[in-house]
Amino acid sequence: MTLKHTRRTFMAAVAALGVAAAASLPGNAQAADEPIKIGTFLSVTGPASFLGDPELKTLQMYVDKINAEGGVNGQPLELVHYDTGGDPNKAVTFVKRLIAQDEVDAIVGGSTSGESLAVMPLMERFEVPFISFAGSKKIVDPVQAWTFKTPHTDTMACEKIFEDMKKRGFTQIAMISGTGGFGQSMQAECQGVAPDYGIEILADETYGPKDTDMTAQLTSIKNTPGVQAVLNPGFGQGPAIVTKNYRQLQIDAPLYQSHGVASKKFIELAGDAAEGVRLPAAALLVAEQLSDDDPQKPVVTGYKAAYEEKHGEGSVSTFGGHAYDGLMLIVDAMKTAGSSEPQAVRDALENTKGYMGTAGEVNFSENDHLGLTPDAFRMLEIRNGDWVLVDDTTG
Amino acid sequence: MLGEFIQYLFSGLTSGAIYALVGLGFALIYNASHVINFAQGEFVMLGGMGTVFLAAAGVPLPLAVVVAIIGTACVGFALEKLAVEQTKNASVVTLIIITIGASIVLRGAAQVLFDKQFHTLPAFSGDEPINVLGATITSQTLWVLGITALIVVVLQWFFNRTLLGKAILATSVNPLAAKLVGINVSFVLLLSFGMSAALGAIAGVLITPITSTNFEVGIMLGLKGFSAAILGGLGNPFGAVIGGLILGIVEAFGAGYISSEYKDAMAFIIILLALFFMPSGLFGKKGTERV
Amino acid sequence: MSLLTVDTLVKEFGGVRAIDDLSFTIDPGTIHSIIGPNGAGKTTLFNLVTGVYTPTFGTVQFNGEPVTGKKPYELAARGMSRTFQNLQICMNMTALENVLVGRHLHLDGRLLPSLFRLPRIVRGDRAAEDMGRELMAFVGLEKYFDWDADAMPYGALKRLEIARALAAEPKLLLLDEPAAGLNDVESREIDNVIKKVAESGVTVVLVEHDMKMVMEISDHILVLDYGRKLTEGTPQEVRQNPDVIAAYLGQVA
Amino acid sequence: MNEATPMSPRPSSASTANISRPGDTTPPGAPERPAPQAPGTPRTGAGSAGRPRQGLKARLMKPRTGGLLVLAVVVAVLPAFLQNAFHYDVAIQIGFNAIVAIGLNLLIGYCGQISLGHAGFLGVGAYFSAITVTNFGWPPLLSLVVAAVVVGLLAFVIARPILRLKGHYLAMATLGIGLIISIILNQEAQLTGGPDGMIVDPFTVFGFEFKKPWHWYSLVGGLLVIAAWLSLNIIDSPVGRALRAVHGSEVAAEVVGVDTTRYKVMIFVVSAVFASVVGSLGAHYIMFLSPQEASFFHSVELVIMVVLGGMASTFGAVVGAATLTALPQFLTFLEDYEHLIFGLILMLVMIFLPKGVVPSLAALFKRGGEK
Repeated sequence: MTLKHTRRTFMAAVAALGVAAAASLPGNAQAADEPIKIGTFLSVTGPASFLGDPELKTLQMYVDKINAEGGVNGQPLELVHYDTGGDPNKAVTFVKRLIAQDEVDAIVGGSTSGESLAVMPLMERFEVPFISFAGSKKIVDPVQAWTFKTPHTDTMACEKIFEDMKKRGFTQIAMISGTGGFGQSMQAECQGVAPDYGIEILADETYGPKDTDMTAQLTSIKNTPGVQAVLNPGFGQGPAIVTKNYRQLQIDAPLYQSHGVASKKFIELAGDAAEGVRLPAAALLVAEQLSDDDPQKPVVTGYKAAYEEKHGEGSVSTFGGHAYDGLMLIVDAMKTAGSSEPQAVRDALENTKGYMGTAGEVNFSENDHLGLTPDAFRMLEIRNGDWVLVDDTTG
Repeated sequence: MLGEFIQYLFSGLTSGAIYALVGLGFALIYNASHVINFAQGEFVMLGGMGTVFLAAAGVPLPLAVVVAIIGTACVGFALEKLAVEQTKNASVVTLIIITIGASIVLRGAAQVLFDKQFHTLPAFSGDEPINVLGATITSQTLWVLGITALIVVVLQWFFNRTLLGKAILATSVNPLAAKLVGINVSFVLLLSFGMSAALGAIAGVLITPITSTNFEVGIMLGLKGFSAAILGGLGNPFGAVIGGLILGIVEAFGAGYISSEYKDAMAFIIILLALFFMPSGLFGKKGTERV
Repeated sequence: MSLLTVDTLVKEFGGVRAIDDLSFTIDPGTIHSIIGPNGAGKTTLFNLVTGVYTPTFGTVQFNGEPVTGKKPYELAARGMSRTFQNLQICMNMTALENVLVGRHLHLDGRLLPSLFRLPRIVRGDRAAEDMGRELMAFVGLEKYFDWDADAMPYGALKRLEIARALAAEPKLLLLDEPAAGLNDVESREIDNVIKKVAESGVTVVLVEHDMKMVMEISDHILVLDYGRKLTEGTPQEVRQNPDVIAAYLGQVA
Repeated sequence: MNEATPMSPRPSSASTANISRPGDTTPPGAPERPAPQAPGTPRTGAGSAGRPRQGLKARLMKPRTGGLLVLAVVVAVLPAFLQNAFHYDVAIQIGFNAIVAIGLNLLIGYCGQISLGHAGFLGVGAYFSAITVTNFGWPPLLSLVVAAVVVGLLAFVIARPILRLKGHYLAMATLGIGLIISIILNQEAQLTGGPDGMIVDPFTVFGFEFKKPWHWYSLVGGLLVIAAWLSLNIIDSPVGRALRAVHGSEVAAEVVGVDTTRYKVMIFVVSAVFASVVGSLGAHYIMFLSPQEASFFHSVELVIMVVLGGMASTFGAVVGAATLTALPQFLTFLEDYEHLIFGLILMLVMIFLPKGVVPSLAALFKRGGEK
């Protein structure tokens, strides 16, 4: 009708052709030396970047290392990685890309539970061995044939914390949880297992992952009579602010953090306020403090030394450790299977026994795709700006 | 309980002062250019991260602060000169997208230039909490409040007493008329972006000891600062400060007395209610539409 | 019966009375002019009558019905239409589309018929386009049918506003300085258009500075000064009123 | 002695466009350009000479026929270029985003009202479907329809008070609504699964399960063409002209009888319903749903699609959605520099094509054609 419209018609045609052109996305390229392709999708940016960043660094570092040592089954490894920014929808698209386009042999990753849960149906449908780096119990419960995971579940962390509280005689506690996925999951899991340890949660507060001040919530807790200890599950800078505010308000009850802050960064951010804080974490953080006959010691000191050599003193975190475990489990399974054929790798993975990783000893089975026991967690306390092993359940 | 009440108030003032400082940056740019700069949060990030990394590189802390602020101001100049000024006739929505693009660029650059970790700075005058009527407040909060107040006073003086400040106000009201009376409008715009960036950087330095900083910290701060500026009413720097403080206090009282899960939602409901009764914010200009 | 009755109308802006205790009536079928010096409140009066502003005090009756405080679109539905001193053209549309917007009240404005482009919409639009072209030709805009409004010259846009206002088939048409900014030739064309409109039975109220034009075409003139009625009457009466000469025409001399 | 000199008119674009800033004024006395003549469109003389009879060629030039035809052809031909599930996935995501962008474009591009909260409506639609189908066993199609009605009602209730606001204040209010929705979805974990998200049942209609990529591609492709058709219908109708008039000059629209509030509310609801339908389908397609769908970032992404492709252009919205969905997939090789480059591309496009890709290129084309 109008001129504006007629021109637009032409432009629509041009634009549509553009869409068609865009559809011819990067084509399938096959390398000549047929490497084994390991795919990964991580929250390298976004709110969970403190997970994805060390995970990616670890994977890159060890893929290089393995290749320098001759690869797996005579084939080099190739790492194909994408940044999801923590968005499960992007994770789904990237996993489709890894499977259909990049034709990877196995997939590790998923920094957050949301990303991991979102892509699991794809792994089952396309039959790709998958090891998740995320915490949620839902990833391995119920067990899915192709999905495994390396970190302890959030429930185990709760159990470890409550065990310690019980030992110290605390039965009435308060919780202040972050509202991110991890904090909410911990909050729910801890509420679930608290009665098993005779622990009563008197106050249950939350804060946003990006909040700048939590004294209001902590004042409520402070004014709740009978609170003997406080637990703060969360990750990012939130727990550091909570810890600082906790000291500011001069609350006397002991403060527990979760394994969500298991890196030196937390001590740096919270400063003096972190003194006396306890948390459950993998042995990695206290590698040197393990007794020499601890079978885990060589693994954790080795990883820690390698990571910190490359990325700086005090940079190691258990998050990178999960990626290390994931990669090594896959590599071991491929070596055991003698090939990178998915079904064989999956079967080998499921039969993994006695793998000693940064998180603890892993024994997968048909009914257990986590393979860790709660005692793989160590209880640590922060003293003089460093981790100190405080529980005696370890060897 | 009085102690409790005062503690919530302090908590609110701590967050509120941070929002106010960021909101002030929004107001400053809006005042001169009527652009809402969604990269304002990134200026805060650059101030904090810049200081952290300069200090880590061995630059003495006070010098690191100054260099980071000047550096961020230069980023502000660049944003105005290279992006905003190039789009004379773009619609405001287009400008919003451009500043969002700028924020993505700045975050992307920070991710490459710095790192993805959280960092902190030592508090200016120690971590010892100060007791007031049964509640405690950290000295860093007082620094934030004090410097915010100082900035407001300086800005008032600047806009009302100096020729340059008046030139900025004139440009805000009518850029064409300002040009006709000999004001260098493009210089005024450049200046306001630089000032706003510097202000953001100061905020970044001030709040890093409280909140820590990383390359993505600007997103949420930008959002809260924008909310503060809108609640206060656009075009009124004083309003942005009040808006920020109200926002912080509503969140703190909401978290303390009602529900910490929904404290952010309560803050936005307050903003919506305020806009419902005052469509131009608390202190915004209410103009009758001339036709 | 009068078409428009304004009774003791007051409009304050921050304590200043832009319109102060103003009463007058407008009879159907006339060309009625409102004149007055700068700031006399002429445009404010238009805005009050058409519902753009709400009066502080006083009433407006249109066609025997009280309409004080009604929204502009409600008044439009009752047969009131206007143009603006400062152009209010939709620059994001073509000239003809602007006129079609004026036809809105006579078309089906419900969502679903438009969404599915039912035949009634097609028919309605077709008839409206025909009428729109006629109206544009009527105001002398034949060459601009499919022009984008933002590409048209100022004088053409002034006339486009009249065409748009007429498309609503108003009983009362209020024109706010239709000749402002036009050259003599264009002014005379507008002059003729207004006369033709009035002849077709539409009551016209005009705010205009061009005294020659006002005196020539008006049946009745209202003189405002500082928001108040200075006087009213036929052009002859107004011209001879000493107050008018002092307050208004005197300034011209 | 003029009451206001005609030399300083307040052009309508600055005074009534909902969002304005000093300097973005269009002088009313723009230089006269030769009357543009659309090729193949016969002109009628003045008056009642009757309307032009449109030939086939002229009809094909209209966006409602020609443009739609092109879109349909592209949708039909595209699968020939899609080599695997990943390609299909990108194409399907483009389709979903394009439908939302088309709806949002009616609000932002045509009606001039910004919304930074539309992902909220998408999220409500998505969660309504996900919860009723997965937890309560509703038929997915029924859920989708009910969700659309619920979202429509929600948008209707919200729209009236909110749409009184202008410009940045409206941006703030819509942003607030979106954030409140997103907070609720995050917090009500018993119902929504919280931030970790929830698993969603597949989409089945009368026993047929949408499983294969091409099932979804056909569904989304078809819906995209329908959405474009509806959008084009609206634009070129009394409703559409009323909407555009609200954008062009709200007061002018009012005085010729357009109840501007009603139309703003109407199109706000329509665009929310578009988003809701996509939300419902998207949840079934991914078979997983997280609150990120309703996040502020997603809202901003949707607005970028509209503005990048071109405001007030239905096909612009499609191009914007395609660009913004596919571009990150092309930029992954940049690794750490991905975001930096993405931001730069966004800035450069908006600086050099401020009206968006499609309208700017169309203007270029037009100018070229006249030479």
